[in-house]
Amino acid sequence: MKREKFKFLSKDRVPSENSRFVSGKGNFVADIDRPNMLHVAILPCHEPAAIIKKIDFSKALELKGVVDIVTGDELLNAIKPLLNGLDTPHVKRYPLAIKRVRYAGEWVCAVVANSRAVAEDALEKISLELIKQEFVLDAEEALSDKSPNVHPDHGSNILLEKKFIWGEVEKDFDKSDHILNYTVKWGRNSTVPIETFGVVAEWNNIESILDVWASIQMPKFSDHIATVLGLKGNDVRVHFDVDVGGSYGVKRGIKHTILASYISRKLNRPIKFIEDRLENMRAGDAHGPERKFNVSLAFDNNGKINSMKMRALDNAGAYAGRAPFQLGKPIGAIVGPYKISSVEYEAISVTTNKAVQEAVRGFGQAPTNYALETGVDKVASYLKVDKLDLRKLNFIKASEFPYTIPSGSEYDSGDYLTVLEKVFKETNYKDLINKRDKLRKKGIMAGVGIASCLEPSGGNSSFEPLLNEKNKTTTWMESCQINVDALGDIIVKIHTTSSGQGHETLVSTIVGEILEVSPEKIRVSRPNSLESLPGNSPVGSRMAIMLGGAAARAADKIKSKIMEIAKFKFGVSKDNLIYKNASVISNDGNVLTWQQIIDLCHRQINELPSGMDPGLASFDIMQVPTGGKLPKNNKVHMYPCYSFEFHLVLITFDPVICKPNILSYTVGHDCGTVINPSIVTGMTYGGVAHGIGAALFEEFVYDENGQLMTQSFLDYLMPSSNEIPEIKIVKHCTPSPHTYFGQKGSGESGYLGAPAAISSAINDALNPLKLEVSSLPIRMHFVSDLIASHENNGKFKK
Amino acid sequence: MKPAPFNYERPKTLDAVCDFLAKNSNSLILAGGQSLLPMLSMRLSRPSLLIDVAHVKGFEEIKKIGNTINIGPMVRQSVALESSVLKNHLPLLIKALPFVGHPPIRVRGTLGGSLVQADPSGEIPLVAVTLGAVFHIRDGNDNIEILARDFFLGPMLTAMPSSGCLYKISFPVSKYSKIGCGFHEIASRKSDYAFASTAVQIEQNENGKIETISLGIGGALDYPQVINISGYNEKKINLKLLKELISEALLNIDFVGDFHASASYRKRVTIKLASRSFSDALKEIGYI
Amino acid sequence: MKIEININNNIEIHEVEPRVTLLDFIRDNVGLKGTHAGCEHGVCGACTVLMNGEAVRSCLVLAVQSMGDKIITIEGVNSEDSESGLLNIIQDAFCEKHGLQCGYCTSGMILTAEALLKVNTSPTREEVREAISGNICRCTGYVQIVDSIMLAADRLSKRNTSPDKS
Amino acid sequence: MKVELSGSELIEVKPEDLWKAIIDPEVLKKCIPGCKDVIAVSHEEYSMKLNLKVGAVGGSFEGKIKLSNLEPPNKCTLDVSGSGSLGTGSGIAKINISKNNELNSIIEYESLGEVGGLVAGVGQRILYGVAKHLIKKFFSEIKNHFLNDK
Repeated sequence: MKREKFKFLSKDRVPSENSRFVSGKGNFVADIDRPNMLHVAILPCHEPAAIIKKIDFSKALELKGVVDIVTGDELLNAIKPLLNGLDTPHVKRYPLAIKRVRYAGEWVCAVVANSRAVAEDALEKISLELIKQEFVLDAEEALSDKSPNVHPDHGSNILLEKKFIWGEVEKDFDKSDHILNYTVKWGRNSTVPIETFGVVAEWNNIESILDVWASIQMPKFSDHIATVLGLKGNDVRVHFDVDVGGSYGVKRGIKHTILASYISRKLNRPIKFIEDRLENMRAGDAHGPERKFNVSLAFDNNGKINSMKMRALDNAGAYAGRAPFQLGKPIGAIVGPYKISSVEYEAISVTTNKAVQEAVRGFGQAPTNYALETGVDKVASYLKVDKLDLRKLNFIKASEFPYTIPSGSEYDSGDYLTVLEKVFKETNYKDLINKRDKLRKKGIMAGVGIASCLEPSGGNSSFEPLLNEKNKTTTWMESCQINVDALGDIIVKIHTTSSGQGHETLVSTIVGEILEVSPEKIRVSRPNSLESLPGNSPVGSRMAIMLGGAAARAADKIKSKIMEIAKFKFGVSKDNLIYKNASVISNDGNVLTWQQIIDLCHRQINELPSGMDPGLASFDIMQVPTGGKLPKNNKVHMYPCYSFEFHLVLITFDPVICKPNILSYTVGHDCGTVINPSIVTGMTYGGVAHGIGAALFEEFVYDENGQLMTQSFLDYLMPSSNEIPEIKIVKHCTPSPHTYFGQKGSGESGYLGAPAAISSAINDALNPLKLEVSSLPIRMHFVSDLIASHENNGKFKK
Repeated sequence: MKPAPFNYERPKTLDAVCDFLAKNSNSLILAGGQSLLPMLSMRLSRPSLLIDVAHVKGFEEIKKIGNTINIGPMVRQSVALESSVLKNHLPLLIKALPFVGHPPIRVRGTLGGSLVQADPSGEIPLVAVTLGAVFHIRDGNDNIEILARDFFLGPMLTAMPSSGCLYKISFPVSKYSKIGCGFHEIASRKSDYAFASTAVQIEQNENGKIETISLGIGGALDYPQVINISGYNEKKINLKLLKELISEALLNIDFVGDFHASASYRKRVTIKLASRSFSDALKEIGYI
Repeated sequence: MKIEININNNIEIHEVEPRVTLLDFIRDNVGLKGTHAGCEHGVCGACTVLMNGEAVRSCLVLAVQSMGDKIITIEGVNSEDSESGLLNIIQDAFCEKHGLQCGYCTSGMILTAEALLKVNTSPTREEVREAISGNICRCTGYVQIVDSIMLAADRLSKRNTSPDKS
Repeated sequence: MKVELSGSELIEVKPEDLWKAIIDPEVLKKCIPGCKDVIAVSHEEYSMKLNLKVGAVGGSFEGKIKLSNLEPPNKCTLDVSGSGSLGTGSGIAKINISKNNELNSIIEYESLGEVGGLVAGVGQRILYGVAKHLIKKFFSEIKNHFLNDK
């Protein structure tokens, strides 16, 4: 389809979800009350490592309103361990700690009571007898033989250690004029949605069915529940009509759901478990990557980067979670937007006595982008060339797509230089540099930051077989169903929850576009998992491509049927028919209206071609475009589409106070054809804000004793409206050849480049002092102390 | 995150408040609750009785009597911010109040609550210390007066008797013709707990002579303190000199550090912010 | 304790423990689920309601404290101020400018905007940012929220200056 | 969270008397802020109940004090550990009592404490200041104890 012909697509249309949220009518999991429902609160253990000798909850059980108390020992005999996707049979994880605790805050037992308040009263009456154990917090230390093993049966702290060599790395290093080594660290931060995770589980023992309402963003959720609880797949009914209060990856909640479901089955009563903020921060699925990169770049005098060696060491926390795979996805864009001919990549994931990491927006891509972009800045600084020019030199050119990178992924399309040109029309780079220099003359620290990076999109799971050879998965489908009812009204069914990405608007716009029916007239329904076709949820920036693609293909099937009917009715060939405004017009002037089509399909089977089924319905189960292959020679084609973003920032700060002031923020964004501009724009603003948080404020801080210092919003600081500037977004569209409308993903946009851009700007500001910061978040006092300890300090003090 | 159980009373007189305090050794006064409620919800605070003083007669009054401004403990921060009496006579307080929490916090938060809470980064305690406020406390049948600078002992620690109730805060009104003031603070995000805050008030007589200089610092220490700046009388006052004097005065003060902000950072920033506050104050009296 | 609170112009009489926050009272006793719990310690602003016309955090107020106060929640926000009977001008503006994504902070944002626009009919973008700075949104980066409130302010002032227009 | 504190206090009493006091459960009960009970389990081990209150913050703790490296009346090491509704706490304090003159002793302490759980996770900002204050209070109570004795 050509873009200019779009009726509804790419138009500024009000997302259909909005009205229920502005009127307080969202259906969040905490809003769901079931008759006879009980509530759960969790007892954490505050030791980073200990053997549980005894849990005495006799006094807690005596409390009025307390119904049951569940411990790990009970679960051990009743359920299977949670699945982790790796081949690490001795790293077992259950919803509650079994025999030992492995991080401060780990759940030890669950109190079930008539109200959450009473459950919390009971927590205070439980006593734990513990034998403290040695613990390890730092990832490098965890690698050492001398460190205690978080899982003694596993035999080491290594969950994953894999080295990939793609191309002639050593040769390219040898032939290069220069080699630069550096280390950067990405602090343990996350997306921290304002809604904590919550679940309501209700076992019906008459029908043997488990109903689950949960604020999830997780693939294969019901399969996981059934497997762990030993149920049949069709015993689990996950309700997708729950509104999720933000996720950006972290709303996995499998341990919460297994726990609540187990208790519900045991007591035969509905169980509600809504994490409070303390539970969420300590041990909910709240934490994201904590990563150290050692990188070597080999480059020539002219700035051409030839090769890269990257060692990424990730502190996964106490259990496998999704952390190891977050080292895998970045392989699909390991060289960013640059032509780097060979890469050595060593991915190491280790267990430590910290909370478990879960999936976070970008699934590891943002830290990798930060590591790579910091290096590009360093090369420019080393060669004393402009960092923008260096990027331009190394960019893959528009004419070179499709472009296969050393790790085997093929970039679909892009036009990076044009995006840059458009950005500079909005915010001129040279002007920004001049402005910076003027500010510096006034004694203000000022820096221009840039970052250019890719958003791999269309969510595939190819990193799983790449990192675990036992995993042979090559499909990661999404599906959609359409039914046109007897009144001619359209119902589209999608099979996933939504956490703000506007899936209902997405599919109604696309189905409306193809059937030429106003999207406002289309109702989108999110049935439960038993009424759904297979899907993999909105992970990996995939819904525009995959759900949008499935919706388009299902709508095409409706249209094809209509054309078949018209062909039969008018007795002409398809070439003589045009579908227009939900009617079919033949070239000799006959018109088959929508109402007539509906009558034929629903009431007059005798008028349909023989053998054609009545009704007007379709479904589509779509495979990821370009997917379907297993890795070969340690190479894999990861995701189908690659969105591009370019960030340009000017930051100033006082040399003593060092509070960053973002004076200018412009993002160029190319995610192909945009389905709904206000949704995409909003997600990009949000992603930038989220990236600013990661760069400057947000971190789950552990002290040397393994205690989490940031258990509340008093210490885990997320940017407010005062910290986020007026961001300018410049749009460009390079359609993807692999998708229905040329769309690419945009759910991770902004977040993937903002941390690198902010760091780049602060380092540019520090550059005249020959100082640099190489870990996130960049706290004010760190920069100030750095400047103060610098010998040139005096001349900058005002 | 639900509070542990407690009882609740809302007395209408100070006597009744004191009665409840005397009868229940584990009671707490609820004066707005913007700091107390989170502590209750996290179960950091576990009173058996909460005495809500929102309805005590006179507790919401702001009155100027002679050379004193008397403020009731239940005066809401948002009300104080709009008070013409305070705007005219306590401009430093007016400059500090916008830094207290966010607008919805100030709607409920009170001056008395903030003072007794004694958060080390509290803006209102800092102003009280800087301006020499006096706290009037009833303990049983005794009326006690405590000078602000003697009241604060440590983070959230005060000289408040365990059964005492703050019923009035009095601020002296300047007897000089002109006052200039400045308030600056820095936090990670605006409205977070301050890493450092500084309050300055300068009084000038009708002849243009500077009579008093008061500097208070908060956020960077365990409790707000007045910093004695001496040695300015002999010379003409200028910012450079003041900065030197501040640095000197801060030499032996123990600054607090944590992962948000190091002690050395807090110290440097305190000096910088104090200079800014002085600059504002001196500009206001037309001195610079 | 038996308490009476005026919520959205209805007198709600319920038996509650003193420890119940206004937030939990609204959600659990009254059954209005549009007010959301985000942090329950007064930082995120998701639970914002109007109390006597001013924005307050319902997690920082006990239900027993609110006896005698007039509370408006998101469900009651359009009762006085809606032309269509469905959404008021601010709610409409949030829809139109897409000042939300997941919708979780939205009730609090709208009530904060209500309180702002009552006292400042033509705020600058900076004033809007300051007013909503106590409401954390993780989705939007605030830009479209500020756009929404600016649009609402514009429409409200136009409506107020031309009473004939209906 | 680690809390490191050290200092010294001049107490107007002979080292022998000071020594007796600081290992006397009754004196400890009186002088440890918020202490409700100290029971000697053995010569070198006490169990302790605290009801600590810092401003509006308060909670109950149960814990143990172990004495080691005893060199009466000069040296000992206190090993304190406990847990309660606010979290966990433990610490080691090395105590050194020396004679200042015939009537006065100097008590020096070097302590390293660890605070964990809720109070560390939401109150790290003020922990150090509070700990300092509590130690100060302990010694002022010890001083009061001897004053009252006189």
